[in-house]
Amino acid sequence: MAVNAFYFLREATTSMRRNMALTVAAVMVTSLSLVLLGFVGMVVHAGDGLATNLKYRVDEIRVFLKDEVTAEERDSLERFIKKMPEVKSVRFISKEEALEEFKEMYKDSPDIIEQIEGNPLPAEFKVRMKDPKYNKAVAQRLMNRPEISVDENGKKEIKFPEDVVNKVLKWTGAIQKIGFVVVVAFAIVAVSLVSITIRMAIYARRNEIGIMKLVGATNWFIRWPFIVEGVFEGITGAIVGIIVAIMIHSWLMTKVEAAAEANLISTGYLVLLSFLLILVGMIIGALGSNFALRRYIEV
Amino acid sequence: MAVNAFYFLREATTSMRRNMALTVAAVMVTSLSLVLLGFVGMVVHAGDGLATNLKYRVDEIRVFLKDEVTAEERDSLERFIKKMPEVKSVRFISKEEALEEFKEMYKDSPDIIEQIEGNPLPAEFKVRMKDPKYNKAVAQRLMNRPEISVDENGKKEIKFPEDVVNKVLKWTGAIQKIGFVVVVAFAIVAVSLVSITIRMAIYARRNEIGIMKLVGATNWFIRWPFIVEGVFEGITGAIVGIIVAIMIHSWLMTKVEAAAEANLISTGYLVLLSFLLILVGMIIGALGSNFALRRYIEV
Amino acid sequence: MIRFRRVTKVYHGNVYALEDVTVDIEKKEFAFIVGPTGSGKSTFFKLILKEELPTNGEIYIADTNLSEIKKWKVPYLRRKVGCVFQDFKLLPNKTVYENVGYALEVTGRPRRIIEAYVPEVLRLVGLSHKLDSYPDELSGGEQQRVSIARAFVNRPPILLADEPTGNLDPSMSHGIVKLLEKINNTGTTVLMATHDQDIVNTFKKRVIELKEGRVVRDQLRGVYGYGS
Amino acid sequence: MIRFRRVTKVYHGNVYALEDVTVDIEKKEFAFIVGPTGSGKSTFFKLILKEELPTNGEIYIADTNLSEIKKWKVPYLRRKVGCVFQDFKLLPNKTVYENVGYALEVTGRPRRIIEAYVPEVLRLVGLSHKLDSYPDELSGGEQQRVSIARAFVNRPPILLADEPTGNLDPSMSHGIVKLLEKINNTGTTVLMATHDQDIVNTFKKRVIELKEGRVVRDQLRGVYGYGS
Ligand SMILES: Nc1ncnc2c1ncn2[C@@H]1O[C@H](COP(=O)(O)OP(=O)(O)OP(=O)(O)O)[C@@H](O)[C@H]1O
Ligand SMILES: Nc1ncnc2c1ncn2[C@@H]1O[C@H](COP(=O)(O)OP(=O)(O)OP(=O)(O)O)[C@@H](O)[C@H]1O
Ligand SMILES: [Mg+2]
Ligand SMILES: [Mg+2]
Repeated sequence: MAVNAFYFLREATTSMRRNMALTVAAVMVTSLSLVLLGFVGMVVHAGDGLATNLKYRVDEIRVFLKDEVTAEERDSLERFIKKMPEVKSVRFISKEEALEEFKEMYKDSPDIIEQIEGNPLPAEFKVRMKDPKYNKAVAQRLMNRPEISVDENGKKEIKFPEDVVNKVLKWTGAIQKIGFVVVVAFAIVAVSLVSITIRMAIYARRNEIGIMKLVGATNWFIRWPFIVEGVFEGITGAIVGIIVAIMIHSWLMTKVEAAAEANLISTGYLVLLSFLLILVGMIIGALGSNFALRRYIEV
Repeated sequence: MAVNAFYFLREATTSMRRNMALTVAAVMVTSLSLVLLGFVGMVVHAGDGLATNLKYRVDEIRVFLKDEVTAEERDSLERFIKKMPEVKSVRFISKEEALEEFKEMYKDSPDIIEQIEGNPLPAEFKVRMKDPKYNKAVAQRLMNRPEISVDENGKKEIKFPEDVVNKVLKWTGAIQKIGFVVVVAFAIVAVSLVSITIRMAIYARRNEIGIMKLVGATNWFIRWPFIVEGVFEGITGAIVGIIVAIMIHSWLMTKVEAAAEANLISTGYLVLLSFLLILVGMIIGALGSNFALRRYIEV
Repeated sequence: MIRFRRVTKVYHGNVYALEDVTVDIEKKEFAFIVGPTGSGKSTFFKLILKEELPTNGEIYIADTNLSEIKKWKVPYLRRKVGCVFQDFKLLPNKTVYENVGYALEVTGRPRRIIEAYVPEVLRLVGLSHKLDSYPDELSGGEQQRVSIARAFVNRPPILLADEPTGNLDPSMSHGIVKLLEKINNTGTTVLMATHDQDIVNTFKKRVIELKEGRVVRDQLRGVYGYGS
Repeated sequence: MIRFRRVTKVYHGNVYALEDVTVDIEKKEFAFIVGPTGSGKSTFFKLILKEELPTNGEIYIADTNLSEIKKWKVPYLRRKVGCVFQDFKLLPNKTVYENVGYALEVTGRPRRIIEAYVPEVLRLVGLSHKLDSYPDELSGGEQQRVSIARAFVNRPPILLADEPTGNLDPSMSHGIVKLLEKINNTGTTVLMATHDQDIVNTFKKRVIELKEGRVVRDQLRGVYGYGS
């Protein structure tokens, strides 16, 4: 078997050298597919980061307090909220802090700030949920707490995340769905492209395969060099693909990240992606050639 | 020649029938490439629509008027603005309308509206430019008009589009750039994939081509059936690609459009894209086969 | 060694390549298969290699019924039956040396055996100077001799040769058949299809004549045709 | 019709396939090219077809210097020179009918001419019943006859035949050479490379003998070898 392993390697390399055009074509197709795959992977990951970023802001409801609430009442409410299993954290914002925030927010519109006399803003709890889906339930349970202020219509003043954010979230949700579909589609594209390439390579050598069989070669003896070749081409394709993907990443993503003012793709993720691509390349190569060989190797 | 045209067609169809596997592979690759191309085309077009949508809102500066400005002064300023070649339209908003708008905008925050006494909001001109890049220049030319109100620091009150919008615009700009790069990349990918496929198909038949030449066939006589085959495969690939693209479109884009609450891709654009894809498919097929043949057809 | 029992081979439902052929070839025998073109000689060999399956009848190689050999065992059958193909069947991407070596390589022989056997057998057929040529750089006769070398580098117990001298000049042909005779003397069963009158008449071996797929003559020490 | 002037062909810088060959073949002549395997017969034909270029010397076909023929005109040269290739060179994806028809089709002949000529020429070589077979469904001899049919369906002024009887039985071989003789009588120049002693000795035509790439004999009404 040791002899054979050596033989298969030698066989694969000579075959690749002598069919240079086919080898280059197969590597190109593999790397193209993997660049696409890697690229989509990056975009989905970046979109994911963006979505988490936004989600971070929508799992929070704001509970406004009556001005007359005492410190004890406030603490009791805070404890009551913190006890709920759905709640991740509670942050108290006093009337003064609220005013500061308001002024900060409207610092470009002095006319609005000028209109404010005293401090009309209420104190509030910013209550962050473990998941946005708990927003409603938690608010429900707060409805009968007397500490919470009431608007003109007698409704408790509890504010949900704003509509705009919701809309953006819908968007990123859709993008993520598309991203997933695209990743699956590209994986299929990549595998079928490589298997087409290898199938054509084998088709081009179908006569040779027939001769090998007549000389007494077993099916596996014929298959192995092709599989080695496929795996090698897959790995080479993956390496080329990774280099191109990283180049695209550093050129484009930095631009996007500058615009988005966030670091969307970490180096760690890139390394992971690279390993994944090499693995996928190997598997594609091996499966592709084995699958393709089935058609032409029947005794 | 009429005899020949018929011969080439017959030759191409028999060749395709007899090399079914290769034909199917070539058509698959073509349609995959064109689906990708069409998909990217759609995304870029949709992104473009989104960007125009946003741009629509950022080519507008707001010019606030002193409360004491008379109707004549106002009209004179309006005429002055309208005369500028960079300006597309001017809309006047009276103090009353401004208050209405403000109330509408903050209808969810009654505390803010309550704080307002009388009508602190100034009248304004909303000046829309032919292009956002003129914003600064037009504002500059308005700086010495006495009708325009002045803030505490003595600066004329002319407001530019808001930062947030600017940021979004940066984003869409980046996306469009990426989109362009991706379209070009995919066009290259598509052409090279098809030419690889056809080159492999020809490689598989290189012996045949050699024999044809020895029997006295001219290069063009050998080339034509392959070109017909390439064009046919290109067109078939395009049609398959269009069907898939439309399916993807109707499945995914409707979701996105529902989320974005806008109709981003018109039917007209889809028809245009289809014709484009068929044309591209034909050109890819013809160029691909002709290019590939060059290597194996030397006397 | 090789037994055909009422073997019929029909291609495409209407081309009778072999019809009701019953033949026994003993171990260590040397037989010529003759017959006009299209009479089924190559088909006879293809059936022995299990390249084609008989439409009817049974074939036994060394007492094994071919129709009972499992698919995965077919390669091992073929290693026992060296064959010189009429159209040579050389691997176009391998050199002469590699083409011959391949027949050893498939049996898993170690490198040093290959390095010893291959040049030796190529010397026997007179191609020592073409080791590194590719098939399309050889003359017709040279390709034929590579095919011969490959068929017996493996020392198979059975050697089939389908018109192995069709592209060779008379003196080279005589040399090759003498070589086959020598191989036969070491205990190998040799079957040779041929059109070459001189050879058949000179070597006086068993002659099996086919005509339109039927055995019309089976004669020890025969000559090419009745008329000649 | 065919003139070689001190032609040398060297492959790979060291294989001398032809060396200093000077030969004149007149219009309407019939000549056998003989010589041991590897002596340069096929190379001689390849040079006439401009499939290979001579390393040295000049070749004239019908008073045209081959080295002066423009690339795009080479196909028109080849239509004037029908060739039976030693390895047949049939198109594997075309039937027998299409393979022969192809040689007419490349010259732009209308369909009805093709439909009249092809069956006629296939009848001449005795393959009327195999019109729709593919090459790999034919016996060696049948493939060879398809190659012969294709070479002269076009009625070329020159016909080259590279061992056209190598896979044929003696009676079929005689028939084919008689056919070549008939074609020759209609005014076609015929060159035939062969190893077949019987044929050469029977037909008594001009014999050009090559040995290691050199012309060692050029004899009217010759026989196969000096010794025979
Ligand atoms: N794969 C096939 N499909 C259909 N017919 C075939 C096939 N192979 C051979 N034949 C036919 O079977 C007959 C016998 O063919 P075979 O090759 O056995 O002849 P042969 O004796 O070897 O002839 P030759 O001396 O010309 O090589 C021929 O008529 C041939 O056309
Ligand atoms: N393409 C090539 N590259 C290198 N050497 C070649 C090539 N073609 C032929 N040769 C060599 O040139 C010599 C003459 O070959 P050629 O085919 O002309 O011989 P031939 O007379 O036709 O022989 P045969 O009777 O065996 O067909 C041989 O030694 C052969 O190996
Ligand atoms: Mg045969
Ligand atoms: Mg030759």
